[in-house]
Amino acid sequence: MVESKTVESKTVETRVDPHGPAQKNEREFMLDVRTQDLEVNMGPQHPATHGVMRILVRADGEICTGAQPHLGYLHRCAEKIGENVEWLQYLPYTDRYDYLAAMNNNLGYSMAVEKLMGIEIPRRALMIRTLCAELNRIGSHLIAFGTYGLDIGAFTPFLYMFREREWMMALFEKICGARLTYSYIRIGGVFNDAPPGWLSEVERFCDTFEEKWQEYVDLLMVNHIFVQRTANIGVISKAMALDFGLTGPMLRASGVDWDLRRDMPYELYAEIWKSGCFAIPLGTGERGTLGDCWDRSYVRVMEMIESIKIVRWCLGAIEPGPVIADIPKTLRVPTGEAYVGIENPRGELGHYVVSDGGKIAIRCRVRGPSFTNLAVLEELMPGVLIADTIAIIGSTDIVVGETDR
Amino acid sequence: MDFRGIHDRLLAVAAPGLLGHDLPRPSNPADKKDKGRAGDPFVWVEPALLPAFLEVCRDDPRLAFEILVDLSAVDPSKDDPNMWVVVQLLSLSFRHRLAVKCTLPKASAALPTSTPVYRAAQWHERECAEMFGITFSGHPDPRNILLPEDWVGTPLRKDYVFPDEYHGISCK
Amino acid sequence: MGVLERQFEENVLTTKVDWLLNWCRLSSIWPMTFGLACCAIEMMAVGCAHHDIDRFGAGAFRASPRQADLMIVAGTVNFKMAERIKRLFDQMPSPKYVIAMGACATGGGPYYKYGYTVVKGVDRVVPVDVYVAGCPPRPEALLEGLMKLQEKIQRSSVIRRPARTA
Amino acid sequence: MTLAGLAASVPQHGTNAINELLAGVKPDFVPVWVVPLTAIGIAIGITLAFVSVIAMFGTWLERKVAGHIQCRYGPMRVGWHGWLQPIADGVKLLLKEDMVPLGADRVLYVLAPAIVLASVLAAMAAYPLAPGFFFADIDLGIFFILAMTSTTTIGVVMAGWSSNSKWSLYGAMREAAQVVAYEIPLGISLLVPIMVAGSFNLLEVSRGQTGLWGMSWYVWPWVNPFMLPAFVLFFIAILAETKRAPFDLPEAESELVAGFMTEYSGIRWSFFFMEEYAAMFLYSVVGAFFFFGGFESPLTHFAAKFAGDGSVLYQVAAGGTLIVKGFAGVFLMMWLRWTLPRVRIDQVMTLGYKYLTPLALVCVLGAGLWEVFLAPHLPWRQYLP
Repeated sequence: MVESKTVESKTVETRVDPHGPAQKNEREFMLDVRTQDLEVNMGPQHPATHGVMRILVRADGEICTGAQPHLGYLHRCAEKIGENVEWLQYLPYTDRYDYLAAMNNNLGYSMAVEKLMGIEIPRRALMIRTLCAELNRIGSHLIAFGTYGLDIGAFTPFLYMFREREWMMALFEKICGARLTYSYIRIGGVFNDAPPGWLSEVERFCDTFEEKWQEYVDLLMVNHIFVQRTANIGVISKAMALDFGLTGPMLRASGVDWDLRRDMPYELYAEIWKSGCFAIPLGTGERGTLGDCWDRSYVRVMEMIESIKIVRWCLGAIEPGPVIADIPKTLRVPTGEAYVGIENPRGELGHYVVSDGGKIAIRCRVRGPSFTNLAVLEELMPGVLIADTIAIIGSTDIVVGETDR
Repeated sequence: MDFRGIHDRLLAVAAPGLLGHDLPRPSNPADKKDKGRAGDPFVWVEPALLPAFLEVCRDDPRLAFEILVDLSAVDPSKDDPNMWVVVQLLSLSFRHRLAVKCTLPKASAALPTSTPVYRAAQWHERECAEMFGITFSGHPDPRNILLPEDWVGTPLRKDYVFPDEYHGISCK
Repeated sequence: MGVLERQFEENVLTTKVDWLLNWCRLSSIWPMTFGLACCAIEMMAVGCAHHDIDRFGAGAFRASPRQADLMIVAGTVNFKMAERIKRLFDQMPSPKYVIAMGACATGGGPYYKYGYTVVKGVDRVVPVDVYVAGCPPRPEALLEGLMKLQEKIQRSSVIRRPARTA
Repeated sequence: MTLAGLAASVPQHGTNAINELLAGVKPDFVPVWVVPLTAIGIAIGITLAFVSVIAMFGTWLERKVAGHIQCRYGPMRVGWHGWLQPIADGVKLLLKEDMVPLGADRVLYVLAPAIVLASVLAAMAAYPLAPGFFFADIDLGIFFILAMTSTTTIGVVMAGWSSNSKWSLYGAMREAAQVVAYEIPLGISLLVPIMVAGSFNLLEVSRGQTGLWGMSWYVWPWVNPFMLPAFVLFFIAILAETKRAPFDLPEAESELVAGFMTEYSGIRWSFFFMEEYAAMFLYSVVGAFFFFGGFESPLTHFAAKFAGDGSVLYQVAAGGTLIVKGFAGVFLMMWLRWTLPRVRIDQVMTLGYKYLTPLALVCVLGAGLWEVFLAPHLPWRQYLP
């Protein structure tokens, strides 16, 4: 008898009330006014969903009472294709799932295959790979931060960031001939050596970028309205971040000091970290709560400047040599399976490849960071305003090509 | 901790469902057919006890796998009657990884959901379910995630037949 | 235009009026903010400082299909999205135009063979005016696609009766 | 009252250039009441044309300002620096398919843009083009303008509700909440210059600022130190009233697609942005009248001095001055739009009710005390307007 009573009171207590205890009296007072939650479809065609994603928002007036992301509007069967084309042929597809950071994707896939094959990569190739991956991280964060400004309503910083990104893409174009989908980092090294004068142009880009970076910080990052819109919104606690398996800037913004580049170093990052040239920015909660939307953008913005430092280190340490290991045209990858996770701009990009010794993979699983990071939306949405849902979606910085693959 | 250490610890805490482990090995020069195995080591786990196993991995202070990085499945070949479910775990405190593998019969692929242990598993399991036709019993939200609700077939199985048309749009 | 549309014989006056109306249409093609995949990033680049599609009067990206003239299908179309694209196209008021940007929208692109959910070309769902090649096309290519569309609009007849074809 | 009587009773007050002109050329066989009616017709025509030109120039300016702020050019291909762009846009919108969504309330849907445009056209009636060229010299001119522009809200809410779209409904509700909140500080902050001028009449307010070679504007701190804060409050309030960033919540593109006009297309939709640019201009003009001297500038001063008060040169100089001041305000609003992020609805409400309204009241109180107790004893009082 007593037991059942406790259970009952417990259920009453844990009943989710999105309006909080403060407005309870008001709600009770208005019990005779019957209201109905509004279900609003945000997407698939919506300016703030960063591509084709649909979020079914339940709203009580301006207050969101729940949200349910619907994915799959850009499902392009990347994993099935991985099981049907040859190892090298799959490389262009890796460009296309996270199209903002194609270099990093190339790198992740190449490293997974190299791990199975046990190839030794020439040092110059490692340098160029690290350099390109970091440059692309800057480009990706530029878009992430720029479109975030767009979501908040600031149109112009986005165009300023695209101006620098355009230069960055021109740099990539010079080295590999493509602006967006590079396929430059190959299994065994990189496709070709940097053209003459390229490295000094990268240096010039770094100089200019550092100047412009300050401009973005002044224009948007510390803008009062921007801070008001993003601070204390969509707070992800440490425990929640770990439970949802968040990685990358989302995790670091919650105060978890974890970066694969330092903690499980690959390529040359162990050496770079030892040289002490870069730091891992963490969320500080200085404008609001630890792990809010502002912290997430802050981590991204700070990472840009850290990436510049890594690029500069590479420029200083690069030495002549071969850029690709001697690999056959048709790869036969030894039997086995390997998982390689690298630090993508959005988090841990994992490639899990299984080979049976043939020309074609058995399984080519891609663990996209956006996919996992997005799952946290359902948890963050209830109780915020409609405008905040936009701020939260933007702060997760998803690339739909990667969530849907 | 390296894989050997993790495995010893798993044995020491008598992790439920632990069946064995698999290490990469060089090819055997005596036997031409044995080409060895490259890549990562992993542990085999009883599918029905996977959530319990993951819980031990997460809560044991010496293992402390805080993050479930990935959960997916592999259909090794058309002729194989079994497929695998592979879980990648990551420990931030100890900077180590662990791959966990279960074997499921293709005919009745079902295992309990790991969502109560790691929330991260929820979407990965949904994807796994629609792509491989695996039933995750007890899953809180067992809808399709990437494919349309009325999609026929499980695309990532090796015997998948590509559709001819969908809602009147030809696929040829 | 209703009652006036395509009602008049071809003569000096009607061709001049047609030229003027077509000029207005082609000088103000407002695209829809509608990015699907990788090509959407290049579409953004077209709108941004370096390439600036606004120079051609086509820079007013509208989020609502009701206010847009041009749908740039920038990226891979899959079956789940195809029905939405059809609906968005239906929501646009005519005259409306479609540019299929990139290999995927043109014909499935790299996903043609093994992409089980990929629509092999957006022209299976909506009529396409201009195809832009590339994967993804460079911003200049999209600008050229826009100019091709302008040429096409210039050839259309508004109040003239269209020339009889054999 | 008969129609003739009604019409004859209209131009009772003030002088109207059109009316006078028509009365001068009227043949004898034409009845008297035709003159005011014709004058009204011509005035409506001029207002419509004026609003259209303002809106066209506004859209062009917006795209050019946006372009140049964003390191690009904006429209370049049609005409010199794309000056024909608004004409192309307008004709294109006119030629678009006329579309009423299924499920929309047809009557309200069609009526809403008309109401929105009509409200700003009506408000334009009180806008004097030049000191001697106006449609209605209304004593409570500023009251009339504020009342008429507030009517826009009704049209916007109608548009949002009748579209039968959830985004539109959100936009409409936000507009209603926002306008109600900002009407108060707008009106109250205008009381400060009204108190100094002692008149609601736009022409009289302008006439009050003629000193110092046309530079004796109310906004200067030596006139009344509360004037500048009042102007800042006024400017923030008109940003919210005209739905301009950072207060563009009713049409917040990244949130509500296009807000209350999501479902509108073609010429109906163009009514909304015609209203937007006309209202921007009109509010800027109101600001110019009450804070920045209205028609008065050194240019007007010397035109009046050398060519005389009644001369065409003076009228053109005065009208031109006002238009320049108006567009200066419009430019400022555009500058802000392309610089600032958007605030949230609760922040809009907080700002309006918690900060702007009390601050406006403080300004009025302070300005009143200054006018009553300090202004008569100021050493520079003979230079005050």
